[in-house]
Amino acid sequence: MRREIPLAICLIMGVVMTVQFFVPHAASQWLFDNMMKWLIIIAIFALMLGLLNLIKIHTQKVINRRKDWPYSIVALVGVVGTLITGFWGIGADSPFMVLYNYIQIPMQATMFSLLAFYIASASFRTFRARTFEATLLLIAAVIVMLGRVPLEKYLGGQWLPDLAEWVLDYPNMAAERGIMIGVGLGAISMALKIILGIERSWLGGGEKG
Amino acid sequence: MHISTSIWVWIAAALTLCIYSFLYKDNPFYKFAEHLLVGVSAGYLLVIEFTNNIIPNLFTPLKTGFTTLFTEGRATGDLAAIIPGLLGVLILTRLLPKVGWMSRWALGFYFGAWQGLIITGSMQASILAQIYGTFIQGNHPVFSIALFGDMVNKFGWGTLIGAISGPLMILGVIATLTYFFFSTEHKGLVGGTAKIGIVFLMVGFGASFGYTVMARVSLLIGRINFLLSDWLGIVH
Amino acid sequence: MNKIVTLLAAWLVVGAAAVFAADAPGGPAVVEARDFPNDAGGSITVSWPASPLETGKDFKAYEVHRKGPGDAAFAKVGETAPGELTFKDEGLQNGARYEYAVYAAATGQAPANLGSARATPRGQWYNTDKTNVLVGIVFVVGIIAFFILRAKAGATLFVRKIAGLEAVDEAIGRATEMGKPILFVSGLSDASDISTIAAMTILAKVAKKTAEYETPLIVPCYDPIVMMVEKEMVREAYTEAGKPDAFEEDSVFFITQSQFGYVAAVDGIMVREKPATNFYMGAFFAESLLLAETGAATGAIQIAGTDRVTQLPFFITACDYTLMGEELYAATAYLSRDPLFLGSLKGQDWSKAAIIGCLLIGTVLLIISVDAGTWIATLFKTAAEGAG
Amino acid sequence: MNFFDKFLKIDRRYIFILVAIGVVIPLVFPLGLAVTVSPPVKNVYDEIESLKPGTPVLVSVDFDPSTEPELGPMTAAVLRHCFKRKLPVILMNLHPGGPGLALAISDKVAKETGAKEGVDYCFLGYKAGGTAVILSIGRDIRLSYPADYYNKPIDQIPMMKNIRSYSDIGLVVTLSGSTFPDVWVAYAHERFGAKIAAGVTAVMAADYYPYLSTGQMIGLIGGLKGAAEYEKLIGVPGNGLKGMDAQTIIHLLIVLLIILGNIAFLLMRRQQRRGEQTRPSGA
Repeated sequence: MRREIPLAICLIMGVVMTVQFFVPHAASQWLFDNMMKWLIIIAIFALMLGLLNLIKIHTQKVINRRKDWPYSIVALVGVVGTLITGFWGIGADSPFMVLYNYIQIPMQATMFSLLAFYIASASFRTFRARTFEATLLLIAAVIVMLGRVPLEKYLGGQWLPDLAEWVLDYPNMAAERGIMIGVGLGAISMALKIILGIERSWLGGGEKG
Repeated sequence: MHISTSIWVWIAAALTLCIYSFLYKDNPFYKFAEHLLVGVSAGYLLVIEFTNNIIPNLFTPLKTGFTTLFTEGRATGDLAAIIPGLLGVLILTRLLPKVGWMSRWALGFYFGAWQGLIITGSMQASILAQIYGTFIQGNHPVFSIALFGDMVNKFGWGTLIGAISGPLMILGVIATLTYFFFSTEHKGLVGGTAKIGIVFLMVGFGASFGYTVMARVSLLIGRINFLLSDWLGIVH
Repeated sequence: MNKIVTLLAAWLVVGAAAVFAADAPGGPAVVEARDFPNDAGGSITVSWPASPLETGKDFKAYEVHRKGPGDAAFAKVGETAPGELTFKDEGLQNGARYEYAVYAAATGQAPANLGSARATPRGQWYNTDKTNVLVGIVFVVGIIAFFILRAKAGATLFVRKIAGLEAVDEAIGRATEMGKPILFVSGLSDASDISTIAAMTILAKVAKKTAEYETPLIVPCYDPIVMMVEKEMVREAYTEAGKPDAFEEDSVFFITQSQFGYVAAVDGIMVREKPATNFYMGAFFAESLLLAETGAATGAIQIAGTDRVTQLPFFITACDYTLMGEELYAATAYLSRDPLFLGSLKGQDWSKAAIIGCLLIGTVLLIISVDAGTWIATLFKTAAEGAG
Repeated sequence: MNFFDKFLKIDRRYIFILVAIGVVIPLVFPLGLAVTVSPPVKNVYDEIESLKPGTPVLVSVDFDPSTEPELGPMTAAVLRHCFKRKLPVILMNLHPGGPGLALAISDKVAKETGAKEGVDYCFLGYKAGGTAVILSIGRDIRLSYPADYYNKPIDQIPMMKNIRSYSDIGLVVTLSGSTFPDVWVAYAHERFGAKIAAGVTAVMAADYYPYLSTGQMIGLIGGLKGAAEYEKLIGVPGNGLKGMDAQTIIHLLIVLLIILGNIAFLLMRRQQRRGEQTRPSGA
């Protein structure tokens, strides 16, 4: 009961959604459109669990005065405050959107922009001509970097941007396609094993039994 | 332009600097910003999902569905919203240790449906489309004998590249695929081809790395512009 | 196998016939109206022969008029430019009969009637545009199933060395010696993403080892469903290892589903807890380098695995070991050596061999004739719309 | 630890400082590094130069904040050029995320150039429908836009008096981070013969080159680099040139770091090898 029923549901849904793909009929479209909504709804219920987990962990930190507990208060105020302002209203000028625009967006964008620093430090630290392969990687990276900025005047014309574009369009694209085809096969194989109940770790148990 | 007088711009600027302080080292300012961001973003998402999905796709159809059922005695498609509603409740059983296993029914539905979508989607987008793209680029075959003829007749960089790029693309895809053979030892023909595959992979990774720098620097420019112009008003 | 060959042959013949039959230039001989194929119904395509008026200076447009059930007279539903000899009429009622009349309109002249035709829109039960997807799935699934069955029957199967997975034991051992925790990030996508599932299966194996050694494990989650599943999985691993008491409920926890909020927190965990080993498995996006560079700065051994082509370069450069693309999916088979999984891996390899075969055939055909090569390529062309 | 070893293990925070300086300096003091103008950008400029003063230009801001860093600067540059040439500008959006950006950019450029709302430019706002909106402008712009963004009837806007369809418009400029340029070409150009120029992100630019060779587009501005080129053509440095300065510096900085790192690495390896050779065997 505890394992067989979920496995059976999984099998049925997997087959149904595979077949659905090939059926253009209105009934099939109805199923597809609704399925997309349903899957999101299931995920949102899980999100509530996630939020409860977040709140629980930080509350425990505060109660037990664990290391860095004052910051847990910040997280709790953040989550509860956003929820309260959110159920108040989410119009364009609502407190909720102000929080979003002036707290969440700037911090997210700043985290994202840290990449400019990290991409520089990673290039310095790791692009070393240790082996033949590493050297290829390094040279391709340097060519494309130089080809992307306007240096035609200093580096003798258009050849560098052209070369950079060619490297991106051919060798790079070939490698990407090769990876993607392999990934597609791996994904189909994994999905098949899940539908057939061979891979059942999503049940939460070990892989067998 | 002058320094900003908006309290919110000041808050945004202060939080921006808090995050940047992590570049020096972990510190209380970063910890504060980090925890605030986690809390606010988690709450934001639930609110948005609730208003954009739960209300229109669960509550509203349930309400109209049951209203028509009870007032007109007619079952409509809206009642199908019972399905995700029940599955959602099953997910919540995880909170109760005794019946927590029932959440697996909902998970079976969720994982099963996605596997069906993944099988068809992967075949279409990751396999067939990539094979097609290997042969046809921008509505033209990637290579032809005619291009080699051009190369012989008017030898030069342009015609050489034009002729060899296509075959190189096909070779690259085949060699990369060969690298991913798992059930044979990489020796002999397979081993040699796989080595060529590694060459393509490394050139591809390097190129892709170099290509991304510009987008990342753009983000930094965006943030610095915010600090210098919106907040401090130094530049305009 | 014979069936597959027959199916493939049939598919090639049908495909060839379709390619050569389609697109006769200049439109049909008379006005035609047909149900639009491969849809849920509700639309009809009207096509007509080119009018001699079209080349004239005064030509305005082709006009399509329609009379549906209950309509007293024809009414104009659309017009097309010169040379455009088809029109798709949408929003119709399935099963109802519609009549169409086409006119060529030119200034200063009465519109010339080109003729009329009738049709009834219907929904279809099979989309013929997706036959290549069907054949592909039948083929790949067939091969994989075949090798799984063979493995079940006891065939021995070989798997080549994968460096990133060889290192898993060593990495866990190192953490144990140092008395430091292991961090496992299972990607920034949700459970609908197959790479996330691959990551979860790897976590199951890693958790079993950390349970044996009683090495602390930190699993911050981006997706709540993933958290639900992984919590059970890790608990189970500890029970199986005979150490259910060593399992800490809070070692698997949810952070936030915001990309950079999540990364901010995980970066914080890295610099504060200083894990000896970081695993990054699953789907990653722009944040990959934010994780990997921070991890490298803390001196952790880093093992990454992703199927996201755009993020592989960052893991390859900043991590000690990286599982590339399909290697991520091979990990479960590799770590468990379960014959069924190894069998499916063998099936994937044969599928790859078949695809390489297709690429070679296509190349040969392209050399012989551009038309033949292009034709074989179009067999792999997929309908523009996404799933569904 | 010798010098090379120390250099190779340099604290990464020094690199962070270099990156920060490399971005801040050009933003505060534009360096004006040489930018070579590419033909597709020059074509857009030439087309606008060739329009008679008073010929309206339709500028469709079809992007949202996610691509603003790349597309914002070129939008500003094109507007500036039109205002300078006294070409009335009709601003509109096919992307729902566009109106706020279009307003902010046009306000700023208008303030700097002295252009007046309603006389030198007007803002029609967002209309849903994409293709349908483009087609309707082929008949009469009033079909989709009976009134402007502020709900003022079109006929009461002085500059709109004689503008009905594409035949009254000298050029359509679409700025987009998605596939709107395709739709503009397919309908406004193919059906109604409108001249189309597009501004797109750097990644997308290559996809649109075919339209240039067939003449379906008269020109193309790609990414921040394209914006920088356009700013150079009109002689007013803006965020494009400044941004491109910063980009060039960071790219060169990274390449330099890689080269220095490798020189140090190779020299160190050579030293180590020599050390191994001179050491007595068995040690």
